Amino acid sequence: MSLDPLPLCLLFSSALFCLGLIGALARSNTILVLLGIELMLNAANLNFIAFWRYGPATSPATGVMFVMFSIAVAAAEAAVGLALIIAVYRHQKNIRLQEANRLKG
Amino acid sequence: MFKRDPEDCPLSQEVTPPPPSVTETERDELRRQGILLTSLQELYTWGNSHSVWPLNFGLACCAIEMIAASMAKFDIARFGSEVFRPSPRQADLLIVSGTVTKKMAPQVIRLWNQMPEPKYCIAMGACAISGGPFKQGYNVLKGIDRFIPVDIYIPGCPPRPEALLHGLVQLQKKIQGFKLTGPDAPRHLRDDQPCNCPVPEFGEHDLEPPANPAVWTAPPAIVRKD
Amino acid sequence: MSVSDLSGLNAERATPGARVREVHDSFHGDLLEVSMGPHHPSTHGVFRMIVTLDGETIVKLKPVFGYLHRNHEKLGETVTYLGSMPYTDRLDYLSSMTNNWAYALAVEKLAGQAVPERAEYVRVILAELTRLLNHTCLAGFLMQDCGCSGTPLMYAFREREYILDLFESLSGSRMMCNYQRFGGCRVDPSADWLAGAQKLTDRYGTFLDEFETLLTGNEIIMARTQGVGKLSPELAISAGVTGPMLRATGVNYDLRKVDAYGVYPRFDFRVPLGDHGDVYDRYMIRVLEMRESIKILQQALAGLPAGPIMDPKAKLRSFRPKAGEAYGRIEGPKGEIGFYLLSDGSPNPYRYRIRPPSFINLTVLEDMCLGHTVADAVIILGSVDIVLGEVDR
Amino acid sequence: MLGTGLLQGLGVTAKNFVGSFHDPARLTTIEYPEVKTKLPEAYRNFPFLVTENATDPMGTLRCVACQICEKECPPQCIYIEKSKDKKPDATGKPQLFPAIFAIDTSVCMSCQICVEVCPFDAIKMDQVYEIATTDRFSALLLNREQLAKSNAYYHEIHPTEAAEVDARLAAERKAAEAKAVAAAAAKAAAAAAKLAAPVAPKTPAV
Amino acid sequence: MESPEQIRDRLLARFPGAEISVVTNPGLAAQHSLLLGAAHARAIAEFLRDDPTLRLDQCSNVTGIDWPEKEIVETTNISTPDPANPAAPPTAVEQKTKRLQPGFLEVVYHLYSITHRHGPVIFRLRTGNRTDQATVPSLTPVWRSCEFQEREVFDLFGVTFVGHPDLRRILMWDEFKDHPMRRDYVEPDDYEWEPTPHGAVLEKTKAHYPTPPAPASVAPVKAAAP
Amino acid sequence: MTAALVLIAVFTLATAAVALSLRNLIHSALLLIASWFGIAAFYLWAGAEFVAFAQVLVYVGAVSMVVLFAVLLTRRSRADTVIAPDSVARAISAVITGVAVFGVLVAAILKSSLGRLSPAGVPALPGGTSVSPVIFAPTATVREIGIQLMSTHAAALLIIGILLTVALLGAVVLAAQDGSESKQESP
Amino acid sequence: MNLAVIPVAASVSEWSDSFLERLPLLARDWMTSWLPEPWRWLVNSLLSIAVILSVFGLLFAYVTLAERKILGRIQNRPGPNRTPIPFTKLRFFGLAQPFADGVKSLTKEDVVPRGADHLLHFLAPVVLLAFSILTFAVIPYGRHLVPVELNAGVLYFFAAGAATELAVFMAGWASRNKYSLLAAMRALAQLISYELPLLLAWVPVVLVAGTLSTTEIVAAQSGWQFNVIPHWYVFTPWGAAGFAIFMIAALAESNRSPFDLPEAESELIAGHLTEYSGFKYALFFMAEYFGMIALSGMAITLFLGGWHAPSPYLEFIPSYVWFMGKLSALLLGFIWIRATFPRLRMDQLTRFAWKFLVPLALINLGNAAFWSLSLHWSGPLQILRWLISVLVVVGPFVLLGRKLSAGVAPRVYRYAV
Repeated sequence: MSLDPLPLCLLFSSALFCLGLIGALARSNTILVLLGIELMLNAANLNFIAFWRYGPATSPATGVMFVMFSIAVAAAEAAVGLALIIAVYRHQKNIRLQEANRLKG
Repeated sequence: MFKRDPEDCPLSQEVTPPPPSVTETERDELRRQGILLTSLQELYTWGNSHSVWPLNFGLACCAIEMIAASMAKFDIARFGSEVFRPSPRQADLLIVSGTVTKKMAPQVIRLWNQMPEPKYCIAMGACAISGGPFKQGYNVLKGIDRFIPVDIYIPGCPPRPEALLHGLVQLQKKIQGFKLTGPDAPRHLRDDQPCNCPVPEFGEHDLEPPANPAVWTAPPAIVRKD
Repeated sequence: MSVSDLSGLNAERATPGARVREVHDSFHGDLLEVSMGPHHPSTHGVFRMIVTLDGETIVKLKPVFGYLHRNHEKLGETVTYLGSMPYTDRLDYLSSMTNNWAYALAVEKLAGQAVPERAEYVRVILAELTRLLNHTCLAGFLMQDCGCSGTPLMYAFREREYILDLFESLSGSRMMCNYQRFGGCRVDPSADWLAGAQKLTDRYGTFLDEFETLLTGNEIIMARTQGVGKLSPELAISAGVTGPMLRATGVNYDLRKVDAYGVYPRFDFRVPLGDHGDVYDRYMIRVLEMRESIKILQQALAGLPAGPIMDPKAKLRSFRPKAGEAYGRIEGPKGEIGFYLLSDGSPNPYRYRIRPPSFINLTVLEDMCLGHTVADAVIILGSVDIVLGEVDR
Repeated sequence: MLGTGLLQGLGVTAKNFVGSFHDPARLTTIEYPEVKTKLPEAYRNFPFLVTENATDPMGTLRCVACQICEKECPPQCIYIEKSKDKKPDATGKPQLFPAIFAIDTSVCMSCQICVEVCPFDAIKMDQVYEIATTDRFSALLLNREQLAKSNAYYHEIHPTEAAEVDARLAAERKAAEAKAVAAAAAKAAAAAAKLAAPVAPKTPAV
Repeated sequence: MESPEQIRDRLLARFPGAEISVVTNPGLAAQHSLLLGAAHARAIAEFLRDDPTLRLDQCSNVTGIDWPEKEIVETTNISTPDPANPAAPPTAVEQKTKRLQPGFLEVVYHLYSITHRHGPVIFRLRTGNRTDQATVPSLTPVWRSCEFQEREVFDLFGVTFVGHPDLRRILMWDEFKDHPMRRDYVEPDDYEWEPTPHGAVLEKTKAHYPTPPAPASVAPVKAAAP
Repeated sequence: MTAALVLIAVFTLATAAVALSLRNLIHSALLLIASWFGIAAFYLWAGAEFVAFAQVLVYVGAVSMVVLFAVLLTRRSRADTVIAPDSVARAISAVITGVAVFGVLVAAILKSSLGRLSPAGVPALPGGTSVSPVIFAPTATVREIGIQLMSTHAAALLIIGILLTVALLGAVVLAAQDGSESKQESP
Repeated sequence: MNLAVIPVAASVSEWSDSFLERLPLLARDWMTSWLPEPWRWLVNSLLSIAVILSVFGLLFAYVTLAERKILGRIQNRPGPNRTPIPFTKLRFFGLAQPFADGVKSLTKEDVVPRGADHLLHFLAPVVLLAFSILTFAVIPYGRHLVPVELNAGVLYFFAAGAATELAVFMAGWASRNKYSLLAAMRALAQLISYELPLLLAWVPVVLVAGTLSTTEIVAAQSGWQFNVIPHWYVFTPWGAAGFAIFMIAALAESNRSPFDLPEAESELIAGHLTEYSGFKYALFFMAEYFGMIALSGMAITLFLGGWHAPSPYLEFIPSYVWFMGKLSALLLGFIWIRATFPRLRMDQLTRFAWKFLVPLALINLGNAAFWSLSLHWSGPLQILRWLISVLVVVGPFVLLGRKLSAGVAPRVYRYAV
């Protein structure tokens, strides 16, 4: 295995992505699922930075730009997601994913 | 429950008045013990005696005079003790300022137990020492020293704020007389003495037990002769 | 070192009856049950409130009393009439002079004892000084509860010391004056003392101005206190609320006017009334009352007649009033303080009952606190102006 | 409004801060152990027993062990036992004296009722307040010897009151002496009369 | 304001059959009071509160009084004419009868009117006895101020107020068994050896320590009651 | 440099893995914060200073707070932060899925020519763009980022701004749905 | 990320780069000159860290003492003044007091409540202290004294600062005490509320200075108008407003009165600190003061011209002395406010942040944009520029302030005769 940084970075990010995936799939607590998704998003960001740093240069800071937008979107997603969780909790006093299957309050 | 031998009378230990300060002979003795220990001991007692933070805890009338002692005219801050901590975890000194009723006594003892060592207790005012004017009440504890070890007694009803300051100075002197090692070491530096006092329970008419034998023995008869 | 939770904070076993419930139910549902006190910096002593919180909003508040129940009434039945006088000092330990007066008034009613005019004037002077002292300290404590780092309290206690110096030089003790007697007062105030009182009266207004500059116009204090802890006049009357708390709801009821005891009818003063019945009103009513007290003091000091301070027929020892009963009350700084005495002709009263104003004012504590936050409960309790010695007796 | 109240408040505290450096009214602290408050004459803390003579405190106690204070003391902190024999008191009359006189200062509430009810001006209020101690029973339980303090000391702490008491006592003593003289004279006269007329009525004993 | 007699008459007119009587106060204060029967007490209280001329809207003070059963010795002179000699003056025989006046508990209410600024109107309620019939109707629904005061009377005297919303102990702890303000209440015997025992305290101490500890020896005496 | 990367990766992955497997929600959230710090460290390592600090500011300063708040608000008792164990079958299937995805990804990475794409390697992209053979370390100073944001990505910035505003409003509306019963202001 | 001296590009007058100015650097170089080159860098950094820690540790000790003494003076009393220097009887105005407290805290028993989360209970003070020390890294203390020169220094500062409230939450949560839990909730809400105004308050500075680097921001504030008025941002309308908002938010960030809600002694005992004793408590205390000092340092950097002297004639005084002077003044302000104000309530605090500070900060951002766009205006236009800018500050302040304080006003009372 080569010790080149780029594949290492990519391996790192894919491992993080899979961890997030496993977490999102395995846990039934909505907050943890959300956190798993956040981790997956972060893994994607890692790729952007890795390619920006070691990939072919296109525009000087595109990768960084992407990550910043991604962070902003992730923050918005977290806010909305957690607001949803609180709203669901208000309705059924529970935040287990399996039980949030009714579309009516 | 008590590690301490009842024969090891704590009263006699506390009867001996603290040395006014580190005297010359003691200094010599300490020098023999080693200069490091001496300076350590002095530093320890210096720090502990000049940073006595009382618990922000008032019971009755005396509490008002305790507050007055921390106010502009008397200013307990000059002794470094104006930091009245509301949480017992950060306090060094429990000023039992006022009547301890039987309903309140378990709480006071619990507060004492919650304070970290080294901790000191001042019984301020007649009520805290002996029940005072309310001694004959059915709901009044006849002295907080029945349950927790008291370092300084300040009589008065209520004592003047200066009397509290005087008591604080006495306490500082007592702390300055502490030895770090040896049989004279204070309670908190010895393994054989508990730092917690058992908390009494509410009984049908009285607290159970009505006293903590590890810290309390009835006084000798001084006057009575029949 | 084994340490349980803080007492009062996690009140396992603070009240044994509630033990089981609290251990199992402390986080019941969304509600959080917090036991404030008996050791809490803002309960003004050893008072306890079991507060149920939804977030920080209070949905239930149960006061728990008795942590300073010192058996005043039982002791009063075992000591002589005179012996109870020093005990009244320790009821409301911020205003011993008015307690003395209320007790003296009740005994004088019971025994038909006359009081010389000079003594009546001196009593008015001392009562109004006590009112100044009590209200100033209350304002300081209230601001402490609001979160001031001691400054208003320090200023209040600075002034308190001046008044206490007067009390001490007259009666011999700073707080526990034990000054009044059935049929007069114990010591005649000297000219020096009166000059000192005059000086204090003259400069007290200046202090109040400074105090009010610090506090009354303060936006944070207004925001914290206005609209908090509202009390309706109907509930206040039904609950027996008296004193500044009652007048803050707009009810014009001041025993100094209603009962016209002592020589109060001779003085010109007004009764300030609030319109909202909230914490700010209670604070302001007290400030305004202090200004009226200064007016009364000026008049009383100017009009102090010469003469004996004590009724020469009054007895100190072997004082045995005729069998019968009497209820005497005065307007204390905290409200109506009354004494009910039942005599069977012996040197001790058969029944000695204190009507404690702040205890009865606490009846409406829960009503005032519901819907507010913990921080509000603290200042609402502060604005009731309780002294535990009197609440629990 | 709009923060002006807050600024005014800051002004007040600033005034006090600056004032504390030059205005004694804004630095009211009495630096206690070095400087002490001047106690007013009326100040009272715990009772003491007045003795006429400092060199013989137990012999010249004014207290006659009448136990009135013991009965009147609201917290019941006084304990008295009467002596078996008698000693002359301040006015020269033979009186009982306290064999035991103890006051538990850890119970005393400094109410001064014992002083008020004492018909012999024997018990007065002391002004010592620096009595904090590490020992409850041996330091706070005062016996007769610890309680006895001289009349000079009484004059020192309560000059006006002590002068008044002394004057009254002197008057009483004078009256007693006069009475004694009169009685003696009467006795002498009666004896003379008895000698003269054996059936003269008896003068009542003094 | 109307005198107690006038109020009684109006009440009797309004509530025929109610037990109402005036208890005169022999003292100089002459604050006479009304004694109400339990049956109509609540209705009468509401009437007193709402009646436009009285408007007693403030219940200022609630007091409990304990009247333990008392042995009353009555002396009667019975003159029995001598059957043998009717002309002779009858021999007067002094006969003493002992009567046990049953004890009861009494609750006294002091009412004032804030609207009309008059008062006090005093009325009393009595329980049947001090043990099993120690009940009176609660007036808390009429005046909120009775809430804590009636709880206090319940706690200290043992009067049960029927209809009180929250009748619990208020000053003593919940496990407490007795009612300490009753005149026959026996205090817990928790006095330590009093160096200045006095009166009642002395008695208790003596009971506690039949033989006082020897003077000057610091023998640890168990302070607890067996 | 590589060693540092490996360290950062191990730290991040370990904290994330432990965080996602814990039963105590608060511990999970706090450990995830540590993991986010690891990612920020990676950005720093890669020379993207601004992004690293932005990551800390946004994730540690804001997202973590919202998460903790949500944990505390959606909890019925103290024990509720310790959640019940999830079903084993579900966990096993999730792990299998995850490992499978990971395998595919690893294979793809290793098979691709990316390894030779690193600055030291030969530039050979299908697109034919040429990369200079010198060591290429891109810079992203704040000024550059600012200029880029305002020129090339101005439209995206605007959209993100709108998105954030809408999301914030949406979150407030959602969370304050039942707010009528509680008097507390929800910011 | 070079830890070292940064050359100042600006023209350095003879006075302003005197021996005194370079003294700390010279001393350091002298001390490490004997070391071989590769080690020197490391030792230099360690020395800087040690110096920062000791200087600020000492500053912490004396800020606590100054707080107690100033609070005392404000309250008509002298404050701590009797503690002697150890092994002597010299009192020296009680200057040894903080060390006595330190010795006491070190020797005090450490109590961890039963049932507490032991790890978090231990970590909370450590995390808090670590992050508050981290924030010291980017503050320029003097002309040549900045520990770490970062491109995005300001961002770094606030990123590190954001983690401190997390520690408060950890402490509150780990203590297993209801009051602490309430405090933890309050700390979170407070952070969420005040992070935004804090960020928005410094964005205008970055906008006008055109950089996120602290040294460059300080450099941008060099020079004097007519040799009298310094070019500090606080002397512009938007800068003054920004400074005020920043300081208010800083009060909230550092949990100081009137925003000390998590600690709220009169309500929540000591909030998150309730279960901390001994040395952990001292660490908390230290970290809170460090946070206060760091935020003040940042405020100086952003608004008060950093280490610049207020007048060109005062430049002979070394820059770090000026920095320390300004720092002391700000700390005095913190203490003064604490001595005067009562505490706000939680809902009032959030309302104040969201309905008052955030809009004002946003408007202020626009104001700063206007200011930088109108940079070239001169003559009467300059007056117009000032006028508009002041209006944009004062107008919203009055309007929002009115709205915020609706329903709260002094009252007039009636009297019954």
